Amino acid sequence: MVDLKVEIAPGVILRNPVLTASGTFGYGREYADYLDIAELGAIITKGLSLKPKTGNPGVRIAESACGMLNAIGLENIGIDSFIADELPLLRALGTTVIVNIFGNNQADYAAIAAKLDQVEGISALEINISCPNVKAGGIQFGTDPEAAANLVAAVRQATTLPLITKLSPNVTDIVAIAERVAAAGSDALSLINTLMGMAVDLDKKQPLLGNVTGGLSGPAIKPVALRMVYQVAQAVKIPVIGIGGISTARDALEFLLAGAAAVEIGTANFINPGIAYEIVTGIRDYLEQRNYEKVTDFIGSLQ
Amino acid sequence: MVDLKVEIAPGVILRNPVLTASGTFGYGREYADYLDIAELGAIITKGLSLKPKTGNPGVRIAESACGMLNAIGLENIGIDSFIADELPLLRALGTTVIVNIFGNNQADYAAIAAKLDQVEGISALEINISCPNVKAGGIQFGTDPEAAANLVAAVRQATTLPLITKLSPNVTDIVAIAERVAAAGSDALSLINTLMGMAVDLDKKQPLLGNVTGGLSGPAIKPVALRMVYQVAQAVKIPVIGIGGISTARDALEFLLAGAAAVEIGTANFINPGIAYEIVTGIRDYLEQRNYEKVTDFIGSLQ
Amino acid sequence: MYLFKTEITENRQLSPSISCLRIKAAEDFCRKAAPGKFVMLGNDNELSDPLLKRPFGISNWGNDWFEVVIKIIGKGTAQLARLRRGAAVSVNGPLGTGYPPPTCATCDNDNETLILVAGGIGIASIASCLLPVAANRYLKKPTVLLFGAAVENELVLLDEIKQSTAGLRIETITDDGSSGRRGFVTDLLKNELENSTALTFACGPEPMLKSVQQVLRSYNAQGYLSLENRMACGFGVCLGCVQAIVGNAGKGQNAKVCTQGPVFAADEVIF
Amino acid sequence: MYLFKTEITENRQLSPSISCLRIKAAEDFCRKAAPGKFVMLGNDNELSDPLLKRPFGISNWGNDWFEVVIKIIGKGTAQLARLRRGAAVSVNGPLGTGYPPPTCATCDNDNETLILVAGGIGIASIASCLLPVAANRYLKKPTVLLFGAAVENELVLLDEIKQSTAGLRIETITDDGSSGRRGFVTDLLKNELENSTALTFACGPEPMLKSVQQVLRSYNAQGYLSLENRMACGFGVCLGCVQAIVGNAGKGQNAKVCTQGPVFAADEVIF
Ligand SMILES: Cc1cc2nc3c(=O)[nH]c(=O)nc-3n(C[C@H](O)[C@H](O)[C@H](O)COP(=O)(O)OP(=O)(O)OC[C@H]3O[C@@H](n4cnc5c(N)ncnc54)[C@H](O)[C@@H]3O)c2cc1C
Ligand SMILES: Cc1cc2nc3c(=O)[nH]c(=O)nc-3n(C[C@H](O)[C@H](O)[C@H](O)COP(=O)(O)OP(=O)(O)OC[C@H]3O[C@@H](n4cnc5c(N)ncnc54)[C@H](O)[C@@H]3O)c2cc1C
Ligand SMILES: Cc1cc2nc3c(=O)[nH]c(=O)nc-3n(C[C@H](O)[C@H](O)[C@H](O)COP(=O)(O)O)c2cc1C
Ligand SMILES: Cc1cc2nc3c(=O)[nH]c(=O)nc-3n(C[C@H](O)[C@H](O)[C@H](O)COP(=O)(O)O)c2cc1C
Ligand code: FES
Ligand code: FES
Repeated sequence: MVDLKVEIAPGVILRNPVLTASGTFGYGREYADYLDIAELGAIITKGLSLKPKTGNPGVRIAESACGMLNAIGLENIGIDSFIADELPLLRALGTTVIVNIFGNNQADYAAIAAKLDQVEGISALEINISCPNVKAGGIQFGTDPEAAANLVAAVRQATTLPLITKLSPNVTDIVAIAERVAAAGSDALSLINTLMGMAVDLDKKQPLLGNVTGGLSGPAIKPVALRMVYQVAQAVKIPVIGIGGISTARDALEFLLAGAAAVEIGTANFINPGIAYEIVTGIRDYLEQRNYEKVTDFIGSLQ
Repeated sequence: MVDLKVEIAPGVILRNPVLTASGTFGYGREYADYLDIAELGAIITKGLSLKPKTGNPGVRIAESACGMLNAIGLENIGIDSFIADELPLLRALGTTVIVNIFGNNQADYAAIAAKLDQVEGISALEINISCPNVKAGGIQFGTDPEAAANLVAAVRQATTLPLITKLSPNVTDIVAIAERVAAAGSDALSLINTLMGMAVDLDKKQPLLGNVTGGLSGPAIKPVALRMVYQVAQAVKIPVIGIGGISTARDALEFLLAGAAAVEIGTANFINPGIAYEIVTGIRDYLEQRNYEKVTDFIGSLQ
Repeated sequence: MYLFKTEITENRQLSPSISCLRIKAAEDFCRKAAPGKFVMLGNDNELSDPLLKRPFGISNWGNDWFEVVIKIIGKGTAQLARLRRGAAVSVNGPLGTGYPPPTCATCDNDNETLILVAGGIGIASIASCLLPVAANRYLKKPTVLLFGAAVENELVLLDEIKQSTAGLRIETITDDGSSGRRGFVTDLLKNELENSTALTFACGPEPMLKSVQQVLRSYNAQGYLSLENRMACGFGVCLGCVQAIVGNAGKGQNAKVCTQGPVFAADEVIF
Repeated sequence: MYLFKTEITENRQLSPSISCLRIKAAEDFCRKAAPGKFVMLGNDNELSDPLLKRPFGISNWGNDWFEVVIKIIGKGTAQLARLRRGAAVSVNGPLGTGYPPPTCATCDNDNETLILVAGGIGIASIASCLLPVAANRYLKKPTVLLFGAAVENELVLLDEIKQSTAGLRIETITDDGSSGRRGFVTDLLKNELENSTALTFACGPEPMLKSVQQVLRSYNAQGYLSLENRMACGFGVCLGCVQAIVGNAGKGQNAKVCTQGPVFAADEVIF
């Protein structure tokens, strides 16, 4: 039996390297009725903010070739309601929980992180620094190495929880941002968030999405994600979690091979809510057939 | 009959807004036997350099979901051979010819531009500033607004030909680069070039492409391209040519709607070498059904 | 919800652009089917284009099968409608909250009329109150089907409906007058509401549902609307499908059409 | 080259993973077919996954049809091999430069033996020298087919070949000894070259072609290799398929496998 355990941040050991990506698995409750969500490496919650958020009006999703655009606008129930109404169930189920957080400014981020520091049952925070609508002095945190590093340092101050910083792919040099964020105290990195895209309704002569632009996810973005994960994994010493278009065990194995310590499954959950389990099984079978004792021997073994 | 004529740079009037993208239509000769290439808006040659180039070794293409990666490495016959051996045929056929150029440094670019200034039968130059292997002081021209602007200014000095600068999408802020390049004297912009991606051969545990990374093109990138074209078209006053995943007349119309003065068809040529003609017809039919007199009334009419 | 791979056992073409697929399913699935519920349906060829599954109402079902009625709109429906007997499909379902059962508080007045309003392919959802044996309990009320479509050949399923529900009154109307009256289905609805107190279920394109809502308001009549928002997941995790509805204390709030709907009380929906 | 949409008229499964598709084509197309030429073949459902057409040898053809023999490797071949009679496909072709005609300078010695070497699905290309009526002119020479495969059931097309070309000597070999001898097809090639001067045509996976090249060199024998580089366009514009070959003055240079090949003189290829 292959040992699938991975350590994705100091002390955060997961039973396997397959996580579900923020915004694509709700708060876990939706799946709990018919899948044993404790069998996953971890679940990452929908992005949470200090106060509840209603998100964007209008059409929120559009399909594109092998991909989809979303402009949900980070609708969420707010951190208090999460702690009161959702977390107890997740804890009861024995799931490893990583909370994805975002804010309107540095103080918001720090406040959520501080609040969660007091809460039992959370294994790590994933800091979403790539929210398209959230800016620091006109610049998105996620696209400016300086702003990103400052933000991470502030969150680092506010909590003792392990920190995973989630990077935006909409940048010239993701390695530069990764390095700065690592230096600022992030325990791990996850990438990529969505690529910024757009769809139009030709016959109506209007942008299709209420928010005009949206985030592109799904198999279409896999080559970009794999490239960035490979580049970043070579540049930093902290664990890197791969995200982007992963839909099969082979996709996941490609990211592990390229240096990802674990992977997150996003859009693929929508099409097949059981996919994360199938990917765990597929990884196990693949490594077993090749006589690996543990997945960590496979990780980063690209020649 | 709808008037499909567009002006993509001062004095460069094309019979219709459908061009073939550099690197996906050879030097035109390959099609001349069985298609009337003079019916296209223009053909853009494979990227040409001062000296012939053999390109990258190893596997050069990989397929991805709704896309492909290429790592051709800008193999080309060199500008002299193009002028002597290819251009005469194109001229004889009456095709509008735009020459795509690149160099190892600013002087190379200027030298090619100067050389082509003396040659009859060329309507414009498209400057590829996004060659992944070509750097100015360690930074790619295409990803640094300053370097891009300097390069364009140097080429502007070297030739009287209309200049189209072709932008890279692998940047944080494509609008900033577009604005600088326009200010430096580019007559038009074309975008996007390929997104940088990667593929791995899982079973061999190696990068699939000889060059490790490659450029992602095809329908997968269309939402990113459309977003960038829309943003740039709103920001600059010069014409913008849309490129990226265009495979149908509806795709092309979406780019025109979003503000593109014309479109280039790339990867789709590989699958259906007759696609550019079908797209011209499709655009004409669509506009005719909606009683447009000229395509320029449709361009940029997104609400 | 169940997730399963299964196969098409029959594909009946109802009009040039509308097909009815019969799909094999487990008894558990069929027991959970109910009028107004839906499935997310995808082909099963492991390719990623189209990427997402598509939502379709469960129009009819038996012990070990269900049927969807698909109108070809774009690439997803074109591909599904082309599938033949034996072709593999993937199903998530049954999903959503359907029409209120005839026993519910607002519906248990057996004297009032039940008005079923279908616009175009909205008949696929409305049919789920008529075709399935399991749905016949609705018909304790006097029931009328008002069915509007653009052209005659989109007035599909009428033979099946007549056969399954004897005594049902049916009124049709087309935009071009090619069958029944010429006009909109809401014209028919107004007539009905003039004559009786009634409970209305409606499914169709958004502009139609909007005007159904207005008509119901003006007659102070109760009704339910089945919405068709774009969906990525169908089971409440993506938040792609949300619809503004009247929430607590009359304030607007987001509802997930895929889990809280697709059927909502007409009064609740904020268009 | 022609570009056309057409349909499958027959799909014969030759082994669990190999199918032969017969495809309708115009006479013009068939007249331009020749041994070693190929087509780019795609399904015709207007979806973009898989994106590119796939290259396949034209194994056989008649007046108004041609056949491809497809081994399932990944998603493209899986999809094509599944297509049934009547399914629509898109074709670009005939493409490339095939085996040298029997009348060419290096091939017109009717006394030398013609050795056809097929490795695995390489038989699809080699068959184009044997199956088509139009190709029979090759067989003025004494001809032998050496066919190696991993396991017995991949030794496909042998019945058809025997029927079409009476008197052909056939030797088979499998990696696992499940049919014919156990070993590699190059072992058979060495035997043949010991006994006669010969012209060799070979098609198969790159490692096999490499060792065919070495064997030919060591016997100072002439031959041609059909390569299988990855292709995006198939007609010389993408430069994706290039292969290093010996150019002018012995210097290496790039050749486009899709137009200058897929068949190259064995001496020329720089692996
Ligand atoms: C709860 C529900 C029940 C439905 N029941 C039926 C039914 O029984 N029969 C039927 O024919 N249709 C039904 N529809 C509509 C059907 O889902 C769409 O026509 C279909 O998704 C269009 O897909 P496409 O690929 O052909 O179109 P495309 O335009 O190519 O699709 C692009 C994207 O937009 C979405 N989309 C496009 N049109 C619609 C629409 N009208 N509603 C929702 N999403 C859309 C698609 O799902 C896809 O994600 C239902 C929709 C919902 C939400
Ligand atoms: C000139 C030529 C003639 C050929 N003739 C035949 C034939 O007659 N019968 C047959 O079964 N196969 C033939 N092949 C190989 C066949 O094209 C590949 O097996 C097929 O492209 C694999 O596609 P896939 O989607 O199943 O595999 P995937 O691995 O999913 O394909 C991914 C990408 O890699 C390319 N690719 C993968 N394997 C190969 C390969 N071996 N050669 C070239 N490209 C590859 C695909 O075209 C695609 O672009 C030929 C190849 C060439 C170049
Ligand atoms: C509908 C949707 C909602 C998302 N919401 C969030 C979010 O709240 N926070 C976040 O960090 N990422 C969010 N993401 C991004 C995903 O977590 C993931 O990074 C991205 O989708 C790429 O992975 P994929 O291609 O596997 O989907 C969302 C993605 C989708 C499709
Ligand atoms: C095989 C290949 C070769 C290319 N070569 C060039 C080139 O030489 N110069 C250039 O500016 N762009 C080159 N491109 C980029 C295309 O011109 C185009 O910008 C890109 O492919 C996006 O468009 P598409 O999605 O329609 O293919 C090449 C693209 C491909 C696929
Ligand atoms: S469709 Fe995903 S939440 Fe409703
Ligand atoms: S396959 Fe495109 S040049 Fe050969």
